Amino acid sequence: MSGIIRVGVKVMPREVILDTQGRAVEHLLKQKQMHVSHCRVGRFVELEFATESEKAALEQAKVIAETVLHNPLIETFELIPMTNGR
Amino acid sequence: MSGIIRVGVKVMPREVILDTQGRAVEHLLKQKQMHVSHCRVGRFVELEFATESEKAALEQAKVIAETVLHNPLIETFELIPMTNGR
Amino acid sequence: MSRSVGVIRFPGTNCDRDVFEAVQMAGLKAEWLWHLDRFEAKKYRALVLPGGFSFGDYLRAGALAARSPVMDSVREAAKSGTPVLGICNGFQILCESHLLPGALVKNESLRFQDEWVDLTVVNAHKAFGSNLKSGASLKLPIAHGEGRFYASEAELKRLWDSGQVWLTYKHNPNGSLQNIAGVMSDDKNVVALMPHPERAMKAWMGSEDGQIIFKTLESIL
Amino acid sequence: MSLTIEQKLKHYRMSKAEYDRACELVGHPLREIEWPLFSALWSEHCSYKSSKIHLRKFYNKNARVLEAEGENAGVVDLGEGERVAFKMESHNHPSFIEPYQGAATGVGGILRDIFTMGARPIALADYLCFGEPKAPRMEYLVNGVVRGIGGYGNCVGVPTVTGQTNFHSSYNNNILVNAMAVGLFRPNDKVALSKAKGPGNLVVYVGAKTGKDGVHGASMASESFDSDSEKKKPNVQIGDPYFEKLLIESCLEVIQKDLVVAIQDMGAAGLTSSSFEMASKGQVGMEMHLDKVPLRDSSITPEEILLSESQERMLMVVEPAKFAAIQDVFAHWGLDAAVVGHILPERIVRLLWQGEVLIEIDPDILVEHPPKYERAFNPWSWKNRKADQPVADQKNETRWGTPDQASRRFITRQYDQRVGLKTVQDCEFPVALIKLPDSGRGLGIAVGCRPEIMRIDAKLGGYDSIAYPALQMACQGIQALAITDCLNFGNPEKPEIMSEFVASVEAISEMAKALDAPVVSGNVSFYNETLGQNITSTPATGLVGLRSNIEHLKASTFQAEGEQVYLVSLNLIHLHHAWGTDPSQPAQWSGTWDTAKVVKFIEQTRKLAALSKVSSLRAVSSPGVATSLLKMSLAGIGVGQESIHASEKQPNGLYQIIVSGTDLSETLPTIFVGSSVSITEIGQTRKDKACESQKLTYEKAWGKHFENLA
Ligand SMILES: Nc1ncnc2c1ncn2[C@@H]1O[C@H](COP(=O)(O)OP(=O)(O)O)[C@@H](O)[C@H]1O
Ligand SMILES: [Mg+2]
Repeated sequence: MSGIIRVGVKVMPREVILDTQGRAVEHLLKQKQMHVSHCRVGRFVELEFATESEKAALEQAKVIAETVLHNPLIETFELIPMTNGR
Repeated sequence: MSGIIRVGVKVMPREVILDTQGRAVEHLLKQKQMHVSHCRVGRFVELEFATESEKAALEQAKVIAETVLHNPLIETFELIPMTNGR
Repeated sequence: MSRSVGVIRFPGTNCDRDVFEAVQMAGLKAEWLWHLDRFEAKKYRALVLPGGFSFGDYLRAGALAARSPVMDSVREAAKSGTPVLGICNGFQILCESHLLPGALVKNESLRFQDEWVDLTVVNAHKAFGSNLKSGASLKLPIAHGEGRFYASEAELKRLWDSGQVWLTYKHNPNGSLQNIAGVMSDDKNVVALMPHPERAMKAWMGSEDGQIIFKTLESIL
Repeated sequence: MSLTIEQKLKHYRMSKAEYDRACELVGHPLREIEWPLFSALWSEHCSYKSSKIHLRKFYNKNARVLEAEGENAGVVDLGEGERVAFKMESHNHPSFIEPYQGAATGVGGILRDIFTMGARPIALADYLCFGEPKAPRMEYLVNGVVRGIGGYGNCVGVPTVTGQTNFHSSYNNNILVNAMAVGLFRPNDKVALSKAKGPGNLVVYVGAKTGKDGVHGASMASESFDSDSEKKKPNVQIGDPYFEKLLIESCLEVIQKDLVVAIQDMGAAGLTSSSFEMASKGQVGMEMHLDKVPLRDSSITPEEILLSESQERMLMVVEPAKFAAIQDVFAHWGLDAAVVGHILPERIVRLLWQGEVLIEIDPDILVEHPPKYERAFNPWSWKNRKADQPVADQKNETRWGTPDQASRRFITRQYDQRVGLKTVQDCEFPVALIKLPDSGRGLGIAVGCRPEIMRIDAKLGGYDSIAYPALQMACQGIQALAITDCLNFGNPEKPEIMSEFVASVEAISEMAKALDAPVVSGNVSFYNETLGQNITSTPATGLVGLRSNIEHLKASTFQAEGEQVYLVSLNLIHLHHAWGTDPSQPAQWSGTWDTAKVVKFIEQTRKLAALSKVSSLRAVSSPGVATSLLKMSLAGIGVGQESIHASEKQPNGLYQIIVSGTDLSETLPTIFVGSSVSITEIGQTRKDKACESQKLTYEKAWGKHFENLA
């Protein structure tokens, strides 16, 4: 069986930048008496690589995240290895 | 100092047919010769609670995720404690 | 005094004034309802949830509006038999409120689409366009980014079998499953469509086919 | 660490002379906190220092004009109690950096200019210039800009009803994104102004909280791009159309309830420009406590608060007794209103931070006394003009193969064109037509400026940027009433650029006057220059016009078989190889410009449009008769391929129309009496199978250039 490695890429709005979605969700949650103090909304991308090497997968994921999945002017990203992903 | 606890909520589409964005990204990556075997695109919501108790925060996050952040017909969610902040 | 049609506005609803005007063009009285209001169902002949971008369409279109206080009253009204119409974002809100089956996800194009579409009436609704015949055609405009109707296969079959499919597209613009453009609830009190009938009330708008949707509310007193 | 004056001048993008002038006006060497104020308000973008002396020449008044220069937008009286506010603005630099947000915030900004006056925005138009499709990032830019305009306009609920899209290599590194907004005052609606009044009145901040968005943005927009701009990761401004929608409803409500004394949006240079301008215009002073400004980011400094370009914010002057009522309205819409200061009788703006006075300054110094530059320019001499005789020497090629002539459906389909229930003619039509709800009349909207003509001759292009859209309007029976502009030019410090600027401003003004359609608002965008390359000088224009009803409109495609089709050409200016189809041939023109003759032709065309025997009417567009015939055939009725080929032999007149109808042979000469025109019978309309395939080619042409945007 050939291996499959999953890597998650979490893309969030840069801290200094206005998060319009987060603002609207936070507002509604507060109105509904759900006690959050802050809320931010971003994206989560799951990438699957046909490889045995987690290192190789992470490297490729990094390139993809940097060049395709995130807009560096307004977003930051983080790689999340998903060993036990479903 | 009063505590702040962050909980991430990852929301993903249930089925391939619902994941138009995932398919589009996959297509784009293939075009760019970046070899992923599969790609899914979902959302990531970071919630911040003014509490000391991780348990309380997770419980509240669960309620919010269940009732607001995801639509069970088309999405699944997962809570991700974010102990070490962002 | 005849009852008015309640037009429900959420922050970000932007077809509210258009629907209000269309109801008036059809010779009926319209009245505003705000997202924080609770109301008595029997005061209204019918309720309409107009299109737009309630709460910015953030998260999922309609998701945040569906959790507004006014929706509790809409739910009660629907249960008591008041006809409820959702247009575009109103459709999304009704699905997110589980008052209608299915969900509306991003268009297959992943883009907003503004265009005229031809529709087929599959089953006429008992209040909105009640005198349309099955098989009749309508020309209405769409304007949405998340209008692709989705339901599980079993659910789709059930919708067809129980006569809950209201409208279908003749040429599928957005990837909707089985070309579905409009559906009804189990009890058929709640109905919704992605196209905008209020934008097709006069020949100069490009079509008058939207009139019938509102006009037939006259027969409800 | 303290910087030297030289370092500060560089950082704040001021010249030594400007610095000296500032010091002299304030009476002391500039203090730390004064630098950013002068930098922002004396920037080209805010002060119009290179253009002001020329903009004064604009024909800008007639009996219809209620507000022109000085306010956020021009206001024109349409009669019957209906008035419109409209304006056009550029967001070129931000859109090149981040196309989605740049374009979106451009739309948001121009909408605020409109509703801050109390007018409800009813229509948007966009004027876009992109580089060659294969230029680096171009597909990404096109995609992002179009999505951004749609994303904002659709959500905020204002239809985008017309626009123009151009492509040329001169925009490869500097695209143009200009947006126009039109707002309506119904018969009893009030016009709000930005003049602060009434010592003791409150200064109230409403809308989004202030963050570090676009700090120093105003000075950035006045600077040429350099290759360094990738590195300076700017704090991109993020637009929130949902928030803007709430702001529109609440602001219109407080204005119509007469709860505000003055109101102004926070645009470029944010709180600084709005507060100083409101005080200066009202000839009063203002005390403002910066620590009371609602903040999104607690680490923000007073300087950043002053310059922040966070979107969706407004500043109002309110009588204390009305503040509670104001709060109620904003609370209803889920927004906060915060008192940040009050009006002073003496003409001084005093800014405080935690009780400490940071600055006290006469607002006029910053608003009224920036330097004014008379940049060097040369008197205009016609360019690329050949022997003064009309010759038919250009084959009138069609250009389906270039992006210029590809269908714009990819763009327009992403715009909601109908929200508001007023759209009679949408983006499918050469000009937009909006139904005015109270009088039932039609409001026409068109944008203009053909960069191809600007590249041949900037004065000719200037005239044309008014004449051509006015002619397009005339074909729909619409009379042009008033004009806005967005003058996109390169570096004004270069005399050849400044000469083009002056020539086209003069031409626009002359044409405006001849049509009695004053220029009531506008915007100048200089320094559209990257690595020494300037863009095509592009004075984009926006016209509004009026039609007495919305009935009996002439189609812009052929409708019925068996009609005669004529070409009517004004014998005045002819173009030669203007469209670059044959790169070996220089683009030239011949003839003698005559404003009066052009105006007369436009008027006669409008008369023609009123005749019931005319069924289709269209102004010939770039690049000529054959292409226009093909466009008129898109509904399935054409003139036959032989007639199209024959039309390719027609000379390329600058102003030509194609008309179809019945019994026109004797009518046309009587309509165009006194004008020197050539009337040529092109053929007869008929069902044509070829129309179908041509339509497909037209629609598919876009995808050939933008593979991923089909
Ligand atoms: N960026 C745009 N936004 C909105 N409408 C546009 C845009 N670009 C072009 N259009 C519309 O598309 C139509 C076709 O444009 P164009 O190819 O320039 O044809 P024409 O030369 O006949 O004006 C125009 O009527 C215009 O209204
Ligand atoms: Mg055009």
